[in-house]
Amino acid sequence: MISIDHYAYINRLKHIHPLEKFALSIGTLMVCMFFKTWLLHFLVIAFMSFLILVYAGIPWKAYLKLMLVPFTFLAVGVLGIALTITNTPSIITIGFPVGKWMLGVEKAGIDQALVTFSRAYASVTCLYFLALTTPMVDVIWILKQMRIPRVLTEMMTIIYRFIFVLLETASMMYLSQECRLGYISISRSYYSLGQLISNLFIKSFQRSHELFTALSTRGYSGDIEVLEEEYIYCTKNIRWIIIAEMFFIGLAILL
Amino acid sequence: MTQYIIQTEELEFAYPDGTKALKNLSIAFETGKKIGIVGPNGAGKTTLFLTLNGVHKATKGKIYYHGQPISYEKKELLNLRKRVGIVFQDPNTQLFSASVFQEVSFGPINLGIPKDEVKEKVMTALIKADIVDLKDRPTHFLSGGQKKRVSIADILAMEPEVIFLDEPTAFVDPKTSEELMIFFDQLNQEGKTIVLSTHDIDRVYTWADYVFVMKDGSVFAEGLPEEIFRNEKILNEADLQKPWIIEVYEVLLKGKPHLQELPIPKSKQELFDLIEKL
Amino acid sequence: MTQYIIQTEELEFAYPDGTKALKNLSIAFETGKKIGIVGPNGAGKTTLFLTLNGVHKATKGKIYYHGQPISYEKKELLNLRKRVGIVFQDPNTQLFSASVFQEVSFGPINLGIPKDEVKEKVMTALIKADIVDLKDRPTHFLSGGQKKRVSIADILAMEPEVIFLDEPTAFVDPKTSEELMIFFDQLNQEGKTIVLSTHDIDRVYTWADYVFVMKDGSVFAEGLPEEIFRNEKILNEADLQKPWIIEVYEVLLKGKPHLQELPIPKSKQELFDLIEKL
Amino acid sequence: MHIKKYIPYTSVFAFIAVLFSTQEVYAMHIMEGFLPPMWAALWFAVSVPFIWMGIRSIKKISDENSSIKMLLGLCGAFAFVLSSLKLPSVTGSCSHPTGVGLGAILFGPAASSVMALVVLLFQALLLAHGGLTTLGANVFSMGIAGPITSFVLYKTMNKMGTSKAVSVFVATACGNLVTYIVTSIQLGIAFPGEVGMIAAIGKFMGIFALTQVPLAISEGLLTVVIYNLLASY
Repeated sequence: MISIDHYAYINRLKHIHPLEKFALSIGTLMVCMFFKTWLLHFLVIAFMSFLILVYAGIPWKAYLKLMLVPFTFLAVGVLGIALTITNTPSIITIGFPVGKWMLGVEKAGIDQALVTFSRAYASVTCLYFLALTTPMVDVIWILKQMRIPRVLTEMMTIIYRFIFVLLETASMMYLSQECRLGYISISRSYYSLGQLISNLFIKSFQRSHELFTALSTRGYSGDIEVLEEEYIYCTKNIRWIIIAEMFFIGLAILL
Repeated sequence: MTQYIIQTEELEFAYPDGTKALKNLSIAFETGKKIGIVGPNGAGKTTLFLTLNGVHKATKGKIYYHGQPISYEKKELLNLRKRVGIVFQDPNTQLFSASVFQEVSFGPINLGIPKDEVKEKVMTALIKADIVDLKDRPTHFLSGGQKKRVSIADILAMEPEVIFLDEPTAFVDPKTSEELMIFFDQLNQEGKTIVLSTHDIDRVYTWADYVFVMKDGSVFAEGLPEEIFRNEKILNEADLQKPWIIEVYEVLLKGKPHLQELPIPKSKQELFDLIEKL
Repeated sequence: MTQYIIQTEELEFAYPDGTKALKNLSIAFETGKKIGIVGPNGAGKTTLFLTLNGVHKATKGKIYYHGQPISYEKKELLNLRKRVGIVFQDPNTQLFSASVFQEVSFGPINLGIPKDEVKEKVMTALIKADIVDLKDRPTHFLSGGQKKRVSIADILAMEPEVIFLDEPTAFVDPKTSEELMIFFDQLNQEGKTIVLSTHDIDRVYTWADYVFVMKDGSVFAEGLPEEIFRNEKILNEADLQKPWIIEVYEVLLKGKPHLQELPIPKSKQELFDLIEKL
Repeated sequence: MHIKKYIPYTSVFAFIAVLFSTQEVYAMHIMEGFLPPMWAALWFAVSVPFIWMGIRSIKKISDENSSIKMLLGLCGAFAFVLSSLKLPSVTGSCSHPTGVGLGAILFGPAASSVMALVVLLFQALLLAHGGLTTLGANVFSMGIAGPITSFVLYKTMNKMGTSKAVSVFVATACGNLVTYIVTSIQLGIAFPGEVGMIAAIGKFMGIFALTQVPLAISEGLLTVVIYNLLASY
């Protein structure tokens, strides 16, 4: 139902140690954040896309679709950085007058927009590498290793499981409303969606009660503790990750 | 000539992620009949219903309504959804209003008809579904069987010509199931075409005029119930059980081959009459 | 002497809002048997299970486990929950983790056993439920029948002596139901007492050693399946149908009263053998 | 003063940008890698105390009532599902409810911040909305500033005796607007350009106004519908 989640379980890198994937993804993300060279960003995009498409075996069509997801924000955001409106026309490189004002772009603005654009896209590929190869259960495991408060990981376990239960309920409700023409006009859409959401909320509330009862029958007494999977490190992978990161940092400093 | 209310030609439906839920599906429902659809979970029964009323848009193939191919224009779609009603398996996903009256009025109001008419349609639907006394009750306090009836009234209020019922007896106890099946018979006698998907082989054998077997998103077999449910090959390949009436009948046949000349018993009563004649 | 694993005396349970879900309920489950509980929706079957495992605290009456009255002390309660497992009707209310392995380990960990042992118990439970291959699949990818097996493994990992199954075949197709019933038989052969609530009269008649009929929060009748399901008065008052095996048998009896001397057929096969002997 | 003058001009350009985009507008999640590292870190630092307070309050409640974890878990899943529903906007395009106002009114701001953290993390990892480096900034705008505004407005208006529908509408719409203003501020101070911080903030506010003002109104209306239905339940 959620494509990223689906690929996280069927990709070819699923069985790699989650911390190895996490280190590669976050390490490269950090390098991208701290160095502003577009060439480096470009290399990261190529490297991560290569890993995702070739090693993990994610279909390129699906990957391309995902690359379009952040596009709206990026387009609007980058435009916002590049554009300048000013009454001192001297700083504008290209532009046109709007009344007494000048609207256009300036050199510094374009530079910053380009850097932000390439940094954001490079970072997104790093995020995708993690998200597309690492099932959420493993991500939660990583967070547990990082000793974040237990309440958070316990909540995450339940949230993750019930996202799918509630999504199914919500989509059935939506379909049944659509069968009865519930989304025929804007005003009826509001009414129908309002109905759907309030019912979904009530259902969530009931489900939480039922879940509590069900867990109680298995001896729940305040802590949601489970047995952790055991993962095996691969020294070869770790060596490659270190080499990749050194390469990117070295490149960034040289450029 | 046989009149078909809905027909499809090589219908295909794929979800956005590419999973094909219906493949090359050709099916035709005869007007005014009681039709059963059987097959394992995940065979595509629910998806088929949603595709036939236009909520899911077919990715390939054609759908005909009263012999006319349907396009996906807004007005036509609206009419299709009005004419082809779907009663969902779990009433809890269908019912969401505070009172039964409000609930049943949801469809007619969406059709944009005047209030008086809406009220009339709702009352007629409540009477037909025999739940007038529940009119002002909140939907979430009803029993499973009552909820089911409300969810059927929901659809009746829109005055459909075909009603698809998705496993209507899945969540209710046997007595309520029995009552519901009688109710579906009544609706059929009023001229509505009833299509029912179910796992209950014994009930569908007795009830249906015609049976489709679905498997992996397409029609695997079709025919009269007494043909389909005596065909070992079909039953095996579609993981279906044999109705017990047929099982008993076939055991009887073994001992008394002359029974073959009499018609196959279609109901419990017919079977028992046969046994008593022995 | 008959050994009872769980017994109750005039049990009563009322919800905080005052609704009495169980009234004056006395029931006794014989150790090692296959027990069926039938009755309409809302008769209190689920509430009974939750009361017997101590999640609902009885408002009146007594519960005995292996003849010992249970108190609601924390330690004893935990032990009771270990010994008395409940498999819920809808796996979606029971499964809380996306990982099958973590899910099944929840119960044993709550018992405070060392991690190594927990792992062993989880693996044994997965093997018994025949779902080892699902270990690395997320819960939301599983089919209804697979989820059901996971929810049973959940309970098996705690090594209970009694397993309550709440309408285990309600959400699954006939083939999966059949497989589940065979699985319950295996569990019983390993020495577990199995208590199963169901609407499927035909299956429970063949499967159960002993049957309780519940109605309005108390035990309305109990006995051997062949007694209960031949008693017209009980069946009528509890809105139950007669198993078809018995129906056919009784019709046969009418014509050939001498059959009365033979034992009542308990399975399809026994019935067919009887017919062939005619 | 002159911030106002930026708004109409920049809106035109935002409109063009929106026309070009094929995807639906996902509220105001700042995408992965968009904020410079300094600012990304700063917003983490600002959000941490609120999250810490939220976690403490949840722990306290769950010690008394062990079913609260299940309730919060289900509500978190609900919030995630909520944001995946399509809300027909007044302008005809589609957006997605944020649940900022609804969450604040139902659970109060403390639990909302923790819930927002987890839900935003899921949105980043499962839907690629928002990101890991921008999590701090997004939590601050959507999980702290927005809900606190909604909550305070809702409580004050209740005390003043304003009708429920009006207070729910105002609280939700303002909560949404504050979320959008805070995001604009976060972007403006990170990218001041030549024109200076204040002007840059105005510029971003102008650019996002087109999508966010209708969304705030839509969600306000929707939340009133939901509130009424829940109240009648």
